[in-house]
Amino acid sequence: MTISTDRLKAMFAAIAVAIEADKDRLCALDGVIGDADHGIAMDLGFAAARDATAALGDDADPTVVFNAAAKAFLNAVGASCGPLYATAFMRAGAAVKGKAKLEADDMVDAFAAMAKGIQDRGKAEPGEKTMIDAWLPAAEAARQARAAGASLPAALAAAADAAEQGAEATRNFAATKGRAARLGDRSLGHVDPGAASAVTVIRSMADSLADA
Amino acid sequence: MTISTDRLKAMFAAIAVAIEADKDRLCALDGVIGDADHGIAMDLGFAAARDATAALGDDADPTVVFNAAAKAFLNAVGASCGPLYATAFMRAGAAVKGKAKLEADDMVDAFAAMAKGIQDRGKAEPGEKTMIDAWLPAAEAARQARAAGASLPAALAAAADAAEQGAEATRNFAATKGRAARLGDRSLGHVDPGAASAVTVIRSMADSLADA
Amino acid sequence: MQTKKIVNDGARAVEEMLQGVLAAHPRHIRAVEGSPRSIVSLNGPRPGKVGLVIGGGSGHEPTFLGFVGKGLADACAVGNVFASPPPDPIVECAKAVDGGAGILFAYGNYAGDVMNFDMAAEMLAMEDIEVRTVLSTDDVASAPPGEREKRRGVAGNFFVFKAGGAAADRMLPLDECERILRKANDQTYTVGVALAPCSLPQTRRPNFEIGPDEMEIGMGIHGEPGVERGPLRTADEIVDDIIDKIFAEMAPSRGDRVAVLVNSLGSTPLMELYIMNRRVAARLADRGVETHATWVGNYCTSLEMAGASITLHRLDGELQSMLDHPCDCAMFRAG
Amino acid sequence: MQTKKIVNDGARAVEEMLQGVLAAHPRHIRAVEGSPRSIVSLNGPRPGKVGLVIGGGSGHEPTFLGFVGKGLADACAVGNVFASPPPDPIVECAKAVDGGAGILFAYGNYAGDVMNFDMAAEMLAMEDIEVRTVLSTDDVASAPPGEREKRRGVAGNFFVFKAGGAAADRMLPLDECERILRKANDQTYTVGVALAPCSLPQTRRPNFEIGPDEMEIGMGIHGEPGVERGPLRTADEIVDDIIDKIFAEMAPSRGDRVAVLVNSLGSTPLMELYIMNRRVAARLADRGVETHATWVGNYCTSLEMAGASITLHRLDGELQSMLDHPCDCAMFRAG
Ligand SMILES: Nc1ncnc2c1ncn2[C@@H]1O[C@H](COP(=O)(O)OP(=O)(O)O)[C@@H](O)[C@H]1O
Ligand SMILES: Nc1ncnc2c1ncn2[C@@H]1O[C@H](COP(=O)(O)OP(=O)(O)O)[C@@H](O)[C@H]1O
Ligand SMILES: [Mg+2]
Ligand SMILES: [Mg+2]
Ligand SMILES: [Mg+2]
Ligand SMILES: [Mg+2]
Repeated sequence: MTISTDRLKAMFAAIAVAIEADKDRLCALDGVIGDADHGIAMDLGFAAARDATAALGDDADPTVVFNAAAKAFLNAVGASCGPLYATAFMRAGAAVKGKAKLEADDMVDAFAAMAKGIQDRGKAEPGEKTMIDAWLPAAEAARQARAAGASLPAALAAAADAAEQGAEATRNFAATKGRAARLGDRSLGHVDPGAASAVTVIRSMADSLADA
Repeated sequence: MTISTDRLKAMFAAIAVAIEADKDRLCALDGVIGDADHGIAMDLGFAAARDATAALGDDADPTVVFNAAAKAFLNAVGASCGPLYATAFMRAGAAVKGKAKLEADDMVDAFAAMAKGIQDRGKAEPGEKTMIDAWLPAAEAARQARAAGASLPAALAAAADAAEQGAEATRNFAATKGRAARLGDRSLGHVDPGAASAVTVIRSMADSLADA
Repeated sequence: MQTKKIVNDGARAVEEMLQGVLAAHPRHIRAVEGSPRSIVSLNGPRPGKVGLVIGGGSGHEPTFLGFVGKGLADACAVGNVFASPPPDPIVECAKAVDGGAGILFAYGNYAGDVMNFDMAAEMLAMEDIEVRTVLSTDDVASAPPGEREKRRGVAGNFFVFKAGGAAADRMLPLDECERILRKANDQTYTVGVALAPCSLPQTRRPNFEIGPDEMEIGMGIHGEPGVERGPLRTADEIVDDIIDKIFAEMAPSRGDRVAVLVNSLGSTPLMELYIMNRRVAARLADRGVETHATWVGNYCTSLEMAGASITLHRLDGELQSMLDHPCDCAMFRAG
Repeated sequence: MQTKKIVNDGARAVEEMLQGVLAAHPRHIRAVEGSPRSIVSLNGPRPGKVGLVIGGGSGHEPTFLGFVGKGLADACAVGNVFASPPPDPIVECAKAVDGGAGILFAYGNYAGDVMNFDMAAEMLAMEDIEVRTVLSTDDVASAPPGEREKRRGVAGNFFVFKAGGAAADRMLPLDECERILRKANDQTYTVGVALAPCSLPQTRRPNFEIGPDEMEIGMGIHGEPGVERGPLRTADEIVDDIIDKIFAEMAPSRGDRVAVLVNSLGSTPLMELYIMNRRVAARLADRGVETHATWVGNYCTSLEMAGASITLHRLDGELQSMLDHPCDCAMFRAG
């Protein structure tokens, strides 16, 4: 089954619902090692992405959908996650440029481009306790599963599982750089909020495309 | 028994001890209808009066003692109770001017002068929920008791009892003027802090002079 | 449990604060020699000028001492926390700034302040220094309209002192200064709300109780009870309630001009004050009232109390020119 | 239970605040047409002048938008509470104040701000507007001395922006402005302590937990954890700890000159700040360091967080002249 513009819009709507439900937990996680606003930012961003994509006409192709999501997310949010997710969506759009609908491989490519976009924008390395620790393993898991012949739903489910493990692993990282650097051991034991929200995003993408 | 300068100094010391012990309660009472500082002000004031009178030489007569207390209290406190008690002590000093020691009648006169001084300075009428509601009945009770032949200790004990009743009665006054005027019925049921502290002052005066 | 404060010894908080104030503002103010609670402007007082002496309890900073400076108050007598200064430092202030044209006392209407300033005025009279007194009485909630003279002075002090300071700085005679101060006070209306208590540095205990969802309308700047207590409402509802109370009395006409002060009682942040000001501006515009100037921030606080007050100050040409007159104080500059 | 705030809809708090700000300060600032989050100085920008654009999350008022005005920042991009503004309003700020001499971005060093301002710079480069960026990194507690470039920008922004604004107002070229800003940042050291949390208007829940007797040293202005948590100490002990940390790095010599900022994070009142300043002044005097100027108050807040920070800014002749250069902003005036 191919993914139409409608499916993509529905996917953004599904992420928005999942993130809204997760908002308080994400703020609480961010309260421990950051500034307690991550749930708010993600909620604002995905609500804006949902509204902007929902407003698109039927003639919008997937690239247009991703770009609309990028722009809306960015302008609604700013913060750290704004440029990161905006870049993710723009890269996804660029990865599938010219296609009217997405096949399974296109979607996996788009997914990989998202992870790559987040890394390019934020320049974080794995192990620095950021959303990268969820997104990179997720993209890799999707690619491997697909290479091993998995369906798109199975590949995305594998991605979500990998994201979950990656996010969980951020507990063990003592932040050594940037914002939480001086925290030292006090940052141990806490999941990175951006990694936690990445799991929610990826899981809801997988669920939304589970019958694709 | 006549009251020497030493007895007067001891009386100020006794008031300071009693007020210090009462400080928190007075702040709490003031917190309900005022600004929560009455215990602090009274404590500061009587500690200063004690220190200033204690520092006086043996040649100081009662008027000098009262004046020293007045000045010290006033400069340590300001607030409402500063001018009120300072005026009380100055008037007490004036009432016994020229005497080296105080007889029972002198002390009752001084006591009445204190009440009068407070009223002159503050211009409060009975029933306005101020320390006047304790001081006026106290002065009147001392005068009547003395006129009926009571000893100074008995007269001061009667004054303290009257002050207590007067203070208690302030519960029933809805403040109709000034600071608490708009409180209306909400001021009902609460004892005025200045009336409450007057009871402590007068009771400790009576106790301190109980064997005089 | 005690509340948290950055202090050393609560009993010495005012002394230590004053030392920190003098260290921070050596180009604006000094203490009178031998009278550390008498703070005097370095640049304001001069021969032939009326001396404006303000004062009151501590804990309201920048009121009162922050308003000492050229074009505003010449001196400030500093009391203990929430307590009027005694007469002595008031007298020292007056003597230090006496330019031979008389002294004007201006302060908020509280029993304690009245008694202490009156005693100081009596002492000065004995030294042939003429003193006039103007009490600020802007707190609409503290007494009914018919008894304006019984009202407390709160954040509106700002406009009253500002007018008096300008008049004195223009070398107007004592009568004129007094008249202008009284007029400024007559045209000043404040209502405040409190959300959470402060605590005195000496006790470090909340100075009143208030429920987790409650607010108090009309509470005084020392935590004195207000007119009513009710559930916490939205910013617009709070502003509407305040503005309704003020309009009911001030009865502004279309074309009237006002200055606005949206004041934090301490811990209410600028974000909330500006959200309030949005509604204030809307209400004034609706009523056809022109806003000449607006101040928003911590002007008359109650230590760290949560809450805010709104003051409207109606201007005629004279009051406007007093308001626009420049001043340069330790903690405030304008014009 | 939610914390108490005077707001309408938490999600609209920044919009409504901005409306209130614009209503209060119509002689100082305006919003760019069609870009309400881009606040521009009415009097600063002019042809041939470098445009200084600052910005960051809301909730730190008067930082950032209060520092827009003649002699200081030309424009400010306003983010959500504790969130960098997106690139669009930053771009609009730059375009609105572009005088043909280039644009300087100055803001605190946070991942989110860096990404958004960098995207904006890329977008402006495409329109041939030259942009330089200086990050403020004054928060001593946020990274070790060897990694100064990783530190957060906190209250010391004040001195960094002030220097840059003065340089630009004097019509210095972009290179010079950038150099002076960097120098100002290099000479700025801040350490803060937090006693009680703030809460975001959207959640109205305390944004961190702290025990009733605890304080946190080095906490960030968004409640990011600091270097250590310990029992609340006296004002002098707190100041000593902060000054020791700053001196250890700044290593001031006898005869050095500094400017001082004692800043409230929100609800800590002036009384406590001045008590702190008393000790700051004593420590500087002990060390033989001359204090050129002192600011005390709410300059870089964290909504209603309780706590304070101390910033020392070391001056040479050039930085002193930048600091003394007059400025006239919506929420700040000097010189
Ligand atoms: N450079 C970066 N690269 C990848 N992720 C990052 C980077 N910086 C921050 N993040 C992610 O952003 C999350 C915080 O996002 P958010 O709370 O929305 O923004 P802010 O930190 O601006 O408040 C962090 O938990 C982390 O996962
Ligand atoms: N005019 C007055 N006459 C008599 N007593 C007064 C007057 N005004 C105030 N008081 C007394 O002073 C008390 C408050 O004193 P205190 O708390 O020390 O001063 P302040 O009101 O300045 O905080 C009141 O409870 C009342 O009894
Ligand atoms: Mg965050
Ligand atoms: Mg009191
Ligand atoms: Mg008092
Ligand atoms: Mg943030």
